[in-house]
Amino acid sequence: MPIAAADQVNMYRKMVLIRRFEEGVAEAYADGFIGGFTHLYIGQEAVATGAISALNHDDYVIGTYRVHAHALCRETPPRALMAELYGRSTGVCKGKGGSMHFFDASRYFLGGYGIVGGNLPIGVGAALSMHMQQQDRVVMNFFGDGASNQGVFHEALNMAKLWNLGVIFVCENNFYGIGTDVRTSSSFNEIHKKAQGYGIPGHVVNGMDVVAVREKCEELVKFSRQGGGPVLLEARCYRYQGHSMTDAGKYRSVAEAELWRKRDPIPRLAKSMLEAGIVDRARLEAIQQEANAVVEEAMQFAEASPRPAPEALYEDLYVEGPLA
Amino acid sequence: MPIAAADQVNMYRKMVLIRRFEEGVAEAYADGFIGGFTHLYIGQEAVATGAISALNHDDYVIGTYRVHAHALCRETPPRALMAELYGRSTGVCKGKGGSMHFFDASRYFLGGYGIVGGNLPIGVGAALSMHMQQQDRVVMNFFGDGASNQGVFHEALNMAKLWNLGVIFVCENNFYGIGTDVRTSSSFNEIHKKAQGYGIPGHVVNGMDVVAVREKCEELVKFSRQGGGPVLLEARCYRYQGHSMTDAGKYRSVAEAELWRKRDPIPRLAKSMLEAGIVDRARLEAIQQEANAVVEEAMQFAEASPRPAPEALYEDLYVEGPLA
Amino acid sequence: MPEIRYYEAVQRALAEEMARDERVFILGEDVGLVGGTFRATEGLMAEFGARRVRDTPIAEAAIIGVAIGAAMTGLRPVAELMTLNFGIVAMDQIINHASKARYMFGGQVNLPMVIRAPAGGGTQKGAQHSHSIESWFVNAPGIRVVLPSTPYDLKGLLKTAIRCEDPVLFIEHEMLYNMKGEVPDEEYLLPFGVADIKRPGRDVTIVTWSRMVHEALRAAEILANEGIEAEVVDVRTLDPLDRDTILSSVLRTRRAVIAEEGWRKVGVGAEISSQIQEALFYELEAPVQRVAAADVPTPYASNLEKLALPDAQRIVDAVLKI
Amino acid sequence: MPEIRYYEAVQRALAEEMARDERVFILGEDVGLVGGTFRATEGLMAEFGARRVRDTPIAEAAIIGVAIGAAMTGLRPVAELMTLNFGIVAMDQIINHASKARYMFGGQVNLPMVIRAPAGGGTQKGAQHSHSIESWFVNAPGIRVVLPSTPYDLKGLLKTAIRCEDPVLFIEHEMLYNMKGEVPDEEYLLPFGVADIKRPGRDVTIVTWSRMVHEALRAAEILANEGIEAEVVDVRTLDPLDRDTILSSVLRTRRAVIAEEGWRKVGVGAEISSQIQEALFYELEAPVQRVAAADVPTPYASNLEKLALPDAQRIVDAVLKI
Ligand SMILES: Cc1ncc(C[n+]2csc(CCOP(=O)(O)OP(=O)(O)O)c2C)c(N)n1
Ligand SMILES: Cc1ncc(C[n+]2csc(CCOP(=O)(O)OP(=O)(O)O)c2C)c(N)n1
Ligand SMILES: [Mg+2]
Ligand SMILES: [Mg+2]
Repeated sequence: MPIAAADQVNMYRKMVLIRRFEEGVAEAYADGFIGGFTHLYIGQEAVATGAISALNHDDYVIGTYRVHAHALCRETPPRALMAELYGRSTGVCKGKGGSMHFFDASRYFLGGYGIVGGNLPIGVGAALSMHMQQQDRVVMNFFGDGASNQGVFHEALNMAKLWNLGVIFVCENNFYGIGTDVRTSSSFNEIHKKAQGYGIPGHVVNGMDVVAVREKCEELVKFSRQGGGPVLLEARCYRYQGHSMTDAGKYRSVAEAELWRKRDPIPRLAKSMLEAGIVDRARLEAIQQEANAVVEEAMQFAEASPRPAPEALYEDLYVEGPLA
Repeated sequence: MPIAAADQVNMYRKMVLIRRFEEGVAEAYADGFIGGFTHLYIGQEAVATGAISALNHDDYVIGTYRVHAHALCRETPPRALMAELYGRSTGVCKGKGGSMHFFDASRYFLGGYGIVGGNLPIGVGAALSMHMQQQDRVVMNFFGDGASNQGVFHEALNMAKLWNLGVIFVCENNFYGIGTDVRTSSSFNEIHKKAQGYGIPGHVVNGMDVVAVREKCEELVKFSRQGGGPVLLEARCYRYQGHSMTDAGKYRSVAEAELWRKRDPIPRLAKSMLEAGIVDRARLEAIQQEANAVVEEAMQFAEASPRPAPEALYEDLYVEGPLA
Repeated sequence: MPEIRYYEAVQRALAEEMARDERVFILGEDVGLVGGTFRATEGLMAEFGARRVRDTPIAEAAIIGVAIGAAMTGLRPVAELMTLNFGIVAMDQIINHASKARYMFGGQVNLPMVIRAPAGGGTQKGAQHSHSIESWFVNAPGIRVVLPSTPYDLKGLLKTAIRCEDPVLFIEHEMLYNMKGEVPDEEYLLPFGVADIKRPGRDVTIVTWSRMVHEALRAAEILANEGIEAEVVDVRTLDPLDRDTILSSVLRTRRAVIAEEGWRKVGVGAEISSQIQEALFYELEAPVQRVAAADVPTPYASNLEKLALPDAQRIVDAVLKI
Repeated sequence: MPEIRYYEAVQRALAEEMARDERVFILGEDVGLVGGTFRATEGLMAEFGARRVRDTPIAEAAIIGVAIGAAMTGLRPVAELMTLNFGIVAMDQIINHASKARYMFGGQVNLPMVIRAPAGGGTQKGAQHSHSIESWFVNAPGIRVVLPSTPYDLKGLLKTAIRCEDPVLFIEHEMLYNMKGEVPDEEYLLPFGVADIKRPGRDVTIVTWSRMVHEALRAAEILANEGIEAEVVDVRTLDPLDRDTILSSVLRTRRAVIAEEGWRKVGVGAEISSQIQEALFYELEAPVQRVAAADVPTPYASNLEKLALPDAQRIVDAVLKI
């Protein structure tokens, strides 16, 4: 069924926040507040926003090293995420994880993982856990086009289907694994069709259209939640920036990038909401201002936050207390 | 085209030799001459025999830990294989490999590997090597039904297709991975169909009919050799014995085993050759006697052979001589 | 006390913990219908059902990954690697995921999971199937490493492992499964990080674990005949390591030999030797000796394998050197 | 002598060897079009074509397996792991296949293959991307392990690695890629198993490799100001290890410190420390010290990462202890 006006506005707000957040991250990275590998989601906002908004708050989400958006969609406070990126003790992982390793137990976000494909079987395990505990909570398991060539992708899909688990595999197909075009990495590059080899229904959606993603995901989540087993959704999208802050992305043509920018999910939704009379320009502007303010505040909070205390170095490795 | 009479006789001779060789191995194992993990091929003879006989002598063969038959099909002297199993210096690998690790460089047999799926990318590498050296020699890459669930299977098929390499993936589908029925291990248990997910042609053949296997493989080898790229053949067969010498195989019903024994590839070929007047009973009997004698001699040779000298412990690890 | 076999101790520990805690479940290759290649899970599927004793495909990376996900979300998986050799295929999930999750996520999540893995050589299983690679897992922080040498230790330590909130690699030696030993019927747990002095002695300390404990005890017998009283310290867990018991023993004997089945080069023995010498350099009467496997892949031929792996005689020789 | 950067030394060595030997080829993720994440293969696809500089899918196990098969059948692959962290996914192919093939097949086949792998921490890459795990590969026999610390060493050792008939794990430190150093235009090769004394000294021996060589040299500077002359021994290859140079240096200085970036527990430092003490127990004036990373996953926060990783000051402190 169609997406309610209020939900559309919320998705718009979320996408604007993600974009602004990532822009803030880029600035802070340039200013040396953020280090390491930092992967931006700009251009792909519609995928995480549309997909995760189709879940219940206690369904699980698990992703890759490109997970700023996913944590924001799970409602982790932007300041806790920005502080994590700044490596501060107020960060969502106390500054120990960094950009690639967000995690928010209280919001059922099972984390970001830096090893391509590494999160896939872990997400399947969470689904097995729900199944064994007779709960109908599903797991949304994100991965990239390049990840579909990893062996563990094959193993995870096979097990999810074998045990008929509630996993929604969402492929963020931005057509590149760093500089490698999906056509040169995958013998079979229509990724949704790879699901067939496991007897898993495969779907494809325009990942630049948040409403389409949301509608498709509501359908798939319902299917999985009701015992239909795993499904795979290929969301076709594009990352505007390089693979990470240290990648200029020269391997992609300007023409290609231009083409995709024309399909930008944010103006697209703005336009349709305006036409439908759901919002007016002032409202959109207010949403942008709100996002700017939130991110601004998050950056100030992060910068003002203390670095982890030296003692933290040896904390959190093992659970304390007697073992027997 | 139909298989020439002489070739049929040769295949019959090979299958009888394999069967007798494996029976000899079982006896020697019981007598304590052979140790470790030893996997017999009894019941599956038609697969290796039919498939490998479709190759040129300088095509490559690579397999799993169940490779006695494959080495015999490559014409490695039975005595060198038996001596390897006895752990003697006259063994094909000087006694260092054992049952799971036969290897015969001089006969383009790239070895047996004990890690399920481990041989698959190595076989693909050999095919890449032939491709880069502009040779039309193909690689026959054997694996089991259970192996098709390993991640590296997925990676190997993808790369073979991506680079359009001459690999014939032969799945020896005996329906069990040790005690695990293929239906409980594979969400998609028609293994030849798994090839589709990579754009690789998948075929299936009755692995109990050596002539059928041979015909199908001649077709597939021709296809790959002429640049058609990788192909996958699922040969359905059955192992009569337990998974290894230490497995009683209780997980399979007597009825199931009986059913398959009725399809035994050796009497089947005997019958058709007799009917076609290719051989008479005396000839068949002579072939059996010949196999018995060869295996008997191999066992005597092995038992009489010396164990590796103590110095051998540190030999063969690294290539000797100056490195620069 | 009644005697049971090492593999039966595994069965009992698993059965007791599964009966005690609904959240405990088993997954692995042939753990259900077959009951485990070494009979360690025999009868459990019949007792607890296929829901809690899950046969899996041959996909170790996914087996471990699935266990991680289940452990993060309220269950207590006991994943069996058919043997540790196949855990190498899952190395990334074990070391880069299970061992790191709690720390890199700032302590937000516990991973109460056990990875059971038969391991070791000695029966001609050849180069790819004879690993004793505990050193890799001890090197990487974040996972407990346990190597019981007797049915008694196994049962008590496995129960502790299942109740542990951290990931535990529980390595069982393939040659010990049929060994018999006394195990009380009453429940008991054994703590991690507490070594067991399997034989007291005043002249030299032999630090060891897993199957080598028995070779060390044999060596001690031989040495006793020559009037040398060797103390055999079975550390039982390598992470945590009972440094105090090791050091206080060596402080008494002033001589130490470390015996392990794994390769010598960068084996755990190197670590223990270094720790002893760093702490007791001025008290030692002689350099700490290491007895370990030859630095070659394990050969198949029985005579070569015997040469490759350490044994009682080699331990005796090392002791006599100092 | 002209100066070039560490990553340029990789390019040059590869280009020279590919020009010299048709059988040498490169495969890996983004090695072609992109020219390598660290620019190490830049320009090579343009020079040698896509046939010999092959971009692969993200499938490390297959990358290594394919290299093995190619090496067995007449080619000399140089496989790049985008970083060593991802080699953990391929651990089985590296350790249980590449390292074992020649031995278990009775010497019938050589594996002339090189696995190039950027590694190490120090730039906030976090827990999963900061590994220095050379210890695992040194533990397992059958693969050479090389860790160059300068552009000069890198070029000479990489050329040797490519000509080597055995598998070689060639670990390049990510923080060194932009380092400049003198490299002659004329061709030269450097032998494996020959340490380089980067700074002579009579008071203490610092044994080290890769990035830590530079921290050790900095430490030596600081110590010099206090009148302590430290000898910095860059072993350059851990398999083979130049035991003679290490021992003869320590025999002169009678004091030794081992500095490595990897975790302390069961690090390579433990092995070298044990070897020194076994050989020179009676000559040593003090216990051998180890300087290594804290035994925790590498934290992201810059201040914690700095605490976790060893540096010049920590080396100085260790030296002053003895
Ligand atoms: C196993 C592994 N190999 C290589 C890498 C290095 N790497 C990080 S991201 C990436 C590309 C992944 O592409 P894709 O799956 O399409 O995700 P995207 O970055 O496009 O979102 C690579 C190769 C890694 N992190 N893990
Ligand atoms: C990676 C790995 N996991 C587990 C094993 C243990 N194992 C040896 S053979 C086998 C079953 C393989 O079944 P299949 O591929 O069907 O081959 P088959 O034995 O039936 O010929 C298993 C699980 C192994 N050798 N390697
Ligand atoms: Mg991508
Ligand atoms: Mg099978």
